[in-house]
Amino acid sequence: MRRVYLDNNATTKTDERVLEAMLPYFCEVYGNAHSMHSFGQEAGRALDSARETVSNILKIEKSELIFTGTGVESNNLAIRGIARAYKRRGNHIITSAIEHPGAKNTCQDLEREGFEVSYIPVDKNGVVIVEELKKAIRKETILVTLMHANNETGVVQPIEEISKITRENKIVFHTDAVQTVGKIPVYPKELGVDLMSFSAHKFNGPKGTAGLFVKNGIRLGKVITGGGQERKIRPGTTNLAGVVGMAKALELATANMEEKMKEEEELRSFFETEMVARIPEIKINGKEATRLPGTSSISFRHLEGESILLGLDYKGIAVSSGSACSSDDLQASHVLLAMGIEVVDAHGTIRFSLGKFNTREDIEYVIEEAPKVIEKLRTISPLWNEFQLKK
Amino acid sequence: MRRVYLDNNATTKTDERVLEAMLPYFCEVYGNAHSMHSFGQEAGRALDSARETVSNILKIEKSELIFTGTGVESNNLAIRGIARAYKRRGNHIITSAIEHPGAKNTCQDLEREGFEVSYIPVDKNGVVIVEELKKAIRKETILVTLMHANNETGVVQPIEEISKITRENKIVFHTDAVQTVGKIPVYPKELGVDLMSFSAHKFNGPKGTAGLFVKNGIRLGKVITGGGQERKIRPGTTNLAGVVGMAKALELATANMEEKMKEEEELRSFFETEMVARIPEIKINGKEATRLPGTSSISFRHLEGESILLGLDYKGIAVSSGSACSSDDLQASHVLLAMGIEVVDAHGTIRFSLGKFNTREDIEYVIEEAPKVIEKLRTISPLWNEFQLKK
Amino acid sequence: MEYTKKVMDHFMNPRNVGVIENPDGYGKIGSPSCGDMMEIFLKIEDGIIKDVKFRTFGCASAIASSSVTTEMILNKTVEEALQVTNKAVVEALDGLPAAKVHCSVLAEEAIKAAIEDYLSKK
Ligand SMILES: Cc1ncc(COP(=O)(O)O)c(C=O)c1O
Ligand SMILES: Cc1ncc(COP(=O)(O)O)c(C=O)c1O
Ligand code: FES
Ligand code: FES
Repeated sequence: MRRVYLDNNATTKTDERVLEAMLPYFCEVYGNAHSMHSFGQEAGRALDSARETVSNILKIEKSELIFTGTGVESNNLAIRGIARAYKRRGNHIITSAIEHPGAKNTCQDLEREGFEVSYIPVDKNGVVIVEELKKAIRKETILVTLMHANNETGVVQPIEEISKITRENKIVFHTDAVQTVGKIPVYPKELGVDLMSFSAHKFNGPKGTAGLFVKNGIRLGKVITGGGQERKIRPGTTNLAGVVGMAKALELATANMEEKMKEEEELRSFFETEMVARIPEIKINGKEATRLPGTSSISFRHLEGESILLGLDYKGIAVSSGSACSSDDLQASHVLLAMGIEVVDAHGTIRFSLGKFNTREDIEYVIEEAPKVIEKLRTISPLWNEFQLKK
Repeated sequence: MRRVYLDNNATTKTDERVLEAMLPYFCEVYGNAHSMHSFGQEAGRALDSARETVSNILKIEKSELIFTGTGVESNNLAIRGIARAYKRRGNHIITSAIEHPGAKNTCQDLEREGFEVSYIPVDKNGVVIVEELKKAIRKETILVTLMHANNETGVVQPIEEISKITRENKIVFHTDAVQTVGKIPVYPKELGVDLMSFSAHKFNGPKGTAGLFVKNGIRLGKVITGGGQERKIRPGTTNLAGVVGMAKALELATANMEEKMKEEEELRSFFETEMVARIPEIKINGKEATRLPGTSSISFRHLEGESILLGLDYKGIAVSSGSACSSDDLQASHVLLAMGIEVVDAHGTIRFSLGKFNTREDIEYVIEEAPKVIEKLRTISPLWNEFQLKK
Repeated sequence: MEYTKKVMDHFMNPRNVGVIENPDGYGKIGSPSCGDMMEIFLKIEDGIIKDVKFRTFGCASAIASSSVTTEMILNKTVEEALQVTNKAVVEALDGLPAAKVHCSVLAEEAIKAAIEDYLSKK
């Protein structure tokens, strides 16, 4: 059976060339990058070179890049770090209603510590309402944290527009760019943000390595304390192979990026057009907004997401319902609900996320099989049958 | 030139067999272990199997093992996690004067948050003075955190004896076993501890993967908040290849462990005997205590550590002065000072740490070259010359 | 979270899907907004369940639970059917993940509701 991986927003296959770049850093150059001897120096040079590659691509200074272990950790470091460093100035944080759990739960945790958090709503396309954000600003506001693109819908947020506002109001601005770095051109200084999180495994790099851009001059409290690694901001022995892999992956992802984006967007467009033509009663979420080229969020009315996911999986097609992190809890997606999607429709929503290894044949297979899966499940669904009767 | 790596307490070479075990988890089994589809399930099974291997070897339950990114993170999670979860019960923490920066700085940070911390002294062999620890216990004491073996001297601490005391007093006990797991037999339940940190790259596993044992029933606050991974205690996408590598490394490290320990100890004994015979005015630190079989801390009187380190490095011999994390700062080691070693002697102390890839030829080379390096440096040293005159 | 072969079999090939016109007993449990809803139709003769059909909106384990439950009560007496617990449903499926046990409760409740409907009409 054909296997089609359409869950690239959850994680991606490590590119073979990335793995190859990593290999020397396990059994050959294995020193600790912070050791003084030649083994350490070799490691240190590799670390420095990876930092240079990533910084150059993101158009930032080497001193503005902190390597971390996961995107979630980067988000925590940014949000908790600013909360801690700036708490004397104020106790108010602004975020959105559609953040990834890494940012959302961190804000909620800070509420327990005495911070106040405003959760800015989104419009029906899943775009943060800038006017609402403006209104939420207080003199105690120390941080705005907003994702660059949403992981479930792929909808890109108006970061540049908002950074003008935060700059005017001297508020620190963090963006969670875990879903955009490596997929679309991202330059934190052009976005105008002060901090930016990203994670290697979302762009065909290894899992367990991520980064945080921290603009020079921004103070940052720590989440993890220890020795001197990563300018003491993120101590713990650096995962050198991982960092080297991240640099290589970013290099590959950003080469001919415009072209690859165009191809991916065409593939998605083909996919969505065919899905709409072949399956009744479906809706593409965030379609009117600017979206990542490879993400497609589709609500299949009168069905429940997990059953669709497993039905497709049975045919070898890997997709996700809601974000992978929350696949253990059974709530309808807070992102879709925030967009005003009905609870039932939110339950029946599937995310298809394309990656660089997907082919037209993959998509042709999916548009062949998905309609059958949906039809079969709908015959079981009392809601579908009720709906048919009402027609 | 021969290259001899004697800095295995800083980090180790990844075993080729460990790397081999990891390889499938980059480009083949690349799903997110928390995704529901078949790609995720394959990854989930690998994660589960790695957890089982590690748990079995440590003789703990699978549910008692949390995977983290670094040993420092494990220490932070243990210490901050207990501080947060038990702070209503009390605000007093007991630790020692010789902890790794990961634990030491975390305790100091908690002091800023209002916790009180007692730093228990050690005797001249670097062993924590149990009577002092007993005296430090108050009714507000919620946590004792103590390393299992010290990274600079290799001195093993009386954890079992102390766990009797913590149990009697109903105090949570965490041990930083980053230097012992994979080197000597370590079973947290036999040690009697409630939490235990360890890190893969110290036993020929990959960097960037570590673990924390958390005994069932122990509540733990979070350091990083986000999605549901690792029982919500350590969210962020799991570094699957890393975790698989850690399991394999632990398996290899614990096979025929007694035998390997004996060999390593013999090699060190040969090394120390020869060093003492060949170089005047040196002292082996912690020699009377139980030590890790491969660690040797030697003070070279009237010399400064960095110059020795670089002199040896010039001969291809990699060692460390103080812990690698602090090679950026120029303080004399707090560990050696705590043992009552004079500041000047502390400055002239070098850690030689053997690993499983070291051979007798390596050591023969070192005992040949080290005396020359030391002699040369001493002819430059005014302290040495003064000392010679005084004699 | 992984399902057993049995769950996947009942999910992919659900037994007794559909409706019975003019059923002797009918039960409907759950609500679409909670993400799950189940309908059970019974045909009962001389106190014996002669036919059973179901329709379910919900996750794989909800669909599998309803399917296996219909098999468990077919040709059983009403009293026997009332004895079917969610635990028995879970066992018949060779287990459900902890987070999914409530789906089997739904099946038990749907059967009970359908039988109560039958008894109340008698
Ligand atoms: C928007 C967003 N932020 C953060 C994360 C977390 O990154 P990581 O998986 O590296 O922890 C993810 C992915 O899971 C994401 O989609
Ligand atoms: C005793 C001790 N604890 C903690 C650590 C930190 O572990 P990691 O390097 O994985 O962060 C080390 C090593 O650096 C150590 O020796
Ligand atoms: S003389 Fe160089 S560090 Fe002090
Ligand atoms: S019916 Fe609610 S999760 Fe299965």
